[in-house]
Amino acid sequence: MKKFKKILIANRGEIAVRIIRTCREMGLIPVAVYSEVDSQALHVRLAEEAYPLGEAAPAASYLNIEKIITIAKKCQAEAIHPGYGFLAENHHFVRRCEEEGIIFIGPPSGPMELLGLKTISRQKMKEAGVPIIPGTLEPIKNEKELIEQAEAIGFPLLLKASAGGGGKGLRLVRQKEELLSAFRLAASEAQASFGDPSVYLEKYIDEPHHIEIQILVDNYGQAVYLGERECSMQRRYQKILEETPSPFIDDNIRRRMGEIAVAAARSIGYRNAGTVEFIVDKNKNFYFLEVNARLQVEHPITEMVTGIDLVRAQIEIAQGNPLPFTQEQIKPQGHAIECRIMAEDPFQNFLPSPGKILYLHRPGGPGIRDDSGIVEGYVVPIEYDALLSKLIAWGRTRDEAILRLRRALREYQIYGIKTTIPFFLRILDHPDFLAGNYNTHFLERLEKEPLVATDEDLVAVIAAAVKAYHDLKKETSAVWPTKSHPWKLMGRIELLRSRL
Amino acid sequence: MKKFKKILIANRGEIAVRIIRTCREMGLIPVAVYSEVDSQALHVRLAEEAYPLGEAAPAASYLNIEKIITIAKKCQAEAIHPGYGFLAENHHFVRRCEEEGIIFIGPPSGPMELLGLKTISRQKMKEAGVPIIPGTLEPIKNEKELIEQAEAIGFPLLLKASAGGGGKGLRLVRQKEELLSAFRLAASEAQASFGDPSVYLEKYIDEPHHIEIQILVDNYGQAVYLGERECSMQRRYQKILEETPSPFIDDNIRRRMGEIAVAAARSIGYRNAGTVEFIVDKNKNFYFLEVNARLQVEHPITEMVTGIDLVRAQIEIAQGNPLPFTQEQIKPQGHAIECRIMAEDPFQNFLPSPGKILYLHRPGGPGIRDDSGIVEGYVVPIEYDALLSKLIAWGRTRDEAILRLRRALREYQIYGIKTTIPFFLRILDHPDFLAGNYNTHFLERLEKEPLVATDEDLVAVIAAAVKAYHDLKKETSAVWPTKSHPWKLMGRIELLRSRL
Amino acid sequence: MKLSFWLNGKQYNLNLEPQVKNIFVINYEGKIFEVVATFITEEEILLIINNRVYNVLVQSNSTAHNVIIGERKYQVEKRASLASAREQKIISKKSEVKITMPGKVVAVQVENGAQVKEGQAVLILEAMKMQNEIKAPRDGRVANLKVKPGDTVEAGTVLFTLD
Amino acid sequence: MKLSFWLNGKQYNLNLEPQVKNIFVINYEGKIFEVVATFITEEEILLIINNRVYNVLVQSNSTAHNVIIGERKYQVEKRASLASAREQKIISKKSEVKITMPGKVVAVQVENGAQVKEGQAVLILEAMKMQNEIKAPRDGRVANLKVKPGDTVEAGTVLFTLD
Repeated sequence: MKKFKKILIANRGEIAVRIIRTCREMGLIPVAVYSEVDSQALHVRLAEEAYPLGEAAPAASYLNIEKIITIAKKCQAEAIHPGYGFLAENHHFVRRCEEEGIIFIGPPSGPMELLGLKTISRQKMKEAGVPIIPGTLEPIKNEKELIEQAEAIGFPLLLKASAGGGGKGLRLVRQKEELLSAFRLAASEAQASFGDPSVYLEKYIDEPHHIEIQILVDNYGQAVYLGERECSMQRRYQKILEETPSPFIDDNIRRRMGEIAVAAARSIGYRNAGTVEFIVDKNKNFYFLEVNARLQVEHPITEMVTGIDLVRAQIEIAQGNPLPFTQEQIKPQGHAIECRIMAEDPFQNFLPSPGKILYLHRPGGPGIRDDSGIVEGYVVPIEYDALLSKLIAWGRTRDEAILRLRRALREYQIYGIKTTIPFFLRILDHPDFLAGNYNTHFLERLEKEPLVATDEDLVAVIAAAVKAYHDLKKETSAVWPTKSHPWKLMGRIELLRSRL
Repeated sequence: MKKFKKILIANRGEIAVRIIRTCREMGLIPVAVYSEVDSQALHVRLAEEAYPLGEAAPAASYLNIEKIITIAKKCQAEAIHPGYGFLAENHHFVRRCEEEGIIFIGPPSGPMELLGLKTISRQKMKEAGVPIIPGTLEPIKNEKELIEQAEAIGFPLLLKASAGGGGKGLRLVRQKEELLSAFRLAASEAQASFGDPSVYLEKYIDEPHHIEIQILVDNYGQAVYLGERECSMQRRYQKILEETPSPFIDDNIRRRMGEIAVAAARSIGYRNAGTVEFIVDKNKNFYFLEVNARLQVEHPITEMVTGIDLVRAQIEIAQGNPLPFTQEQIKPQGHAIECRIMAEDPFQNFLPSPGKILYLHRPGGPGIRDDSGIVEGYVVPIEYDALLSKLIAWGRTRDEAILRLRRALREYQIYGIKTTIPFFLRILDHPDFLAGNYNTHFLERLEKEPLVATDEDLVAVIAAAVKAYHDLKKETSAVWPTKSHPWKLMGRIELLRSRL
Repeated sequence: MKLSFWLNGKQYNLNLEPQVKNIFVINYEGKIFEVVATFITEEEILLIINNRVYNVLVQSNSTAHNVIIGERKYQVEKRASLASAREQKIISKKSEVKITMPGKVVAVQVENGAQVKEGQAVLILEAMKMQNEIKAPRDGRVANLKVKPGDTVEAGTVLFTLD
Repeated sequence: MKLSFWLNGKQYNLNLEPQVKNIFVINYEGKIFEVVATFITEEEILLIINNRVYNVLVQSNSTAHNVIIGERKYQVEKRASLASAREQKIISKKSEVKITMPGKVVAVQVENGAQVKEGQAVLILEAMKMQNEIKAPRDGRVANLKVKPGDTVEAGTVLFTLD
């Protein structure tokens, strides 16, 4: 069994900070890498060593495999933690680490490559007895086959790219008439995004829930599941809020999903932490969707209810330690919810809002965990994703967790850029969310609902009045320095007054 | 059963923030009060309503009973939460609330008054079968009695004021020769501090541990204990770091202390949350010390291991709700440690360090809870105590909690004033602390130990060099604006160089 | 100081009198509001209005103060004209479409001179790894469309106008 | 730029060359250190020295830079004279005792002209609800003691001198 001394974290933002924290707690030396726009970032401040990657563009920095391998060798890191995104699921990178004798903290390159190929992993899962969404197991060969298969599956159905995910090459087809044109569009989008035009068909599940199971597998074939995460709160196919346990499923389904998730991972020789994603229909039938072969953004909610540090578990598995707990010892307690605070303007159709953070005050107190990647004075760059911070609340009950999260969101002050905090306050006030009654369609409906009017109109007007006075005072004092005669200043104010 | 709508928080700083948070989570309207130096304080920002108390001096503001009662009536608060300190254990204030029909969130005035009188509460506890420290049960009447009693108890012994605590009127007497002069000093100090010269004698317990039990008692006589807190890490009789469970005692003693604490509270008709403090000698005999009839500064560590919100429990008890859990349902999990970060300079004999907070970055991540009362831009006032923030770490084991606390302390950045963070780093590195091997004498010994030398001398010199360059550049650019000729500037730099 | 604002079509006439330090007394229709205002930044204000606490964001431009309180945004307008114009849905014939964020042009969906409907995508801009459609704010004819795929645009750039 | 400092009696001669932006190259005894320095405030610096990260506090006065790294404080002195004086325990005959915090005088323990021993309490000051003894830094005779109980003193006030 190997004991690491130093770990390079090939990532940035909150997930780099997250991994650095566990390294510190394990007595390991965390090594940061940073692009030129990140030299003052929090993950650099908290690291023990920090190496520049050069210019900001991801391809030149956080996606630059050879640069990162070179730094790892130079600083003598025994292992690399990839976080999520960037190189986390890049099997070429995993293979390069394997070639250089650097331990990649994640699954081996074999299962990683397989999981990237959607039709092949569907086949493997079906062979392993894992329920998959009805549809084709091979890419569609031609338009004739397309029509036959589509009619066999029935409408509505989904066209999906065989070579990747993230909504690219994905098309919903509601009726036969749309099929051919959708197929051509999906294939060309798949070609553009992944260099491979293959698409396959899946039955469209209506009113679906997106529920995933966290698993851990050690190098000796021992595997456990750590409960589920309800991830149906999505906007443009992006998760924005997650909770555990899911308010939708019961203990029986929970256990079956857990056991199947473990079986799915075992069937392909999976190692380390991973997440098996399922689509659950309104009758609570569940179907394999994909495996996220890495630490998940929303992993903290599982940590909050189990007390288990998943990054530590990843590092220990990578060191060759056996799992230190059995399935029976994992007893989730209470309820946890995370919301992903983004640099986007919820009042302007969620336009990205990069820029300088002028003032930052993060919430605290009982049951609150803040996993943020920002500091005051930091300029949120335009080159990377908009995730600023994950705010996580734990409560003995779901209600307590929601109320905590709401009060903490109200405490959160990120000034200088726009954030999605106001949007989360809307979600947390919504009766359907409070009742635990939502699926992946919830947000598109919410966005169409008008905001209920309040009696705060006068407060807004008073705020505007105070601001107008403040701006006026600033303007006048900037025009005439204090030494000017008071009567001049008064005249100027009078002049300005008449303009208002 | 009453359901409150609005609660006035008669306090400031982190504890006011703490209580406001729970009010928000319970859907109650939190009302803040603030003195003129606190108008930008965090507790004001987070409250729903805020009322000014006037000038800063405690007697004029947070100790002004009639002003606070008037505000409570004006804003129609049904209840007042006193926090700790200020009016929290003032039985006159409790009585005024009772007279005005405002619910005081704490015990009734009767037990409150009794607990302030140390000799009387010792008598009551003895009657109830609670072990007390050997000594007198009545104030010493004259010098003849003093000598007789002292010889009966044996040296070393403690002289203590009957009317109060906090180290005032307290004298350690190691041998008979010191007795008379110590008695006179203690009596005059007690007179000056409490208006009552009475003192009594207690046997001095050597190498003592200070361990306390958290209890909750509802209005129907139901009472539970929520485990202990090890509070032996003290400096000048002030706790600075607490942990639970105590590394010193075992489950058997833990249970006996808990049962006795509940019996002690019941014997005097105690209500609401309270803490029974014990002195534990090196043979693990424990003796009643006093009851803190309020929420304790260090209550969060109990919350971290039990998952119970103690402020919520206090409010529910005050509303007349029965305790929602039984003794058997309280199952502490893991380990929690708190450190009290103070505005004091650990490199200058802990001199207070009030002033403006220029930059603030608080730690986050797994297992970390920050209960702070500060914001960036806030001027820490000289009028109140120096507690800035309580940083609390939870871990599955004591080791994990310590390592988390250490990494979080290293993340904490409070700039502009001095804090005790460096001192905590010393404690958390000390082998005796790591071994759980410390009592109330630990810190006085630690302060005498020299700091181990490191190889960071050159880092310090480089830091100085960079700072010197920075200051020089600032100075030169301030003297000559950018429009001056470069050669002039160079000349100036040359001039300055020779001065260095 | 007398101030007038318009919000949701209603006019508000206020009198604001600064007192000591950061305290104001505001009179609105005979009702008195005592306001303690602390500017955390130039746009974020801690307001205590008759002892009620609000954390508000106020972003001002030449025509309005945009006030965010909790999950709501209020457009407090400085002039009646625009407010009533908005009421009557009269928008000037020619309007510029500006972008408030910096970004990279990924695609241009229509050409200069094209007739577009309200809500129709004209451009796709990428920033922070997300693609964002820039839509026509009303029906009209696209003009002055000068950007092309691959261009980087600064916040405030006029992307096109609608005739 | 050539710089000299003294720390724990040892002299350090450095050459500091500023590069682009906030990057410096420091040469110490032929060893090269590449330093990236970000000033968070005027006193707190994020330093990356040959890829090692340090968060340091540097407070400078006329004679020294006091550097705090983690739990340790380093007094990096600007001049040899003082450093060696400190080494040799030679302190000027007459010395002022200043206070670095504001506070309220609670008690004065000795009178002007009194002979005191090093470490003996001369005054008690209260601030932040704590009483703090102000002790004589060396043996000497107390002079210029002008404060009395109840006085409020500002940071930097000379409380008394020792002859």
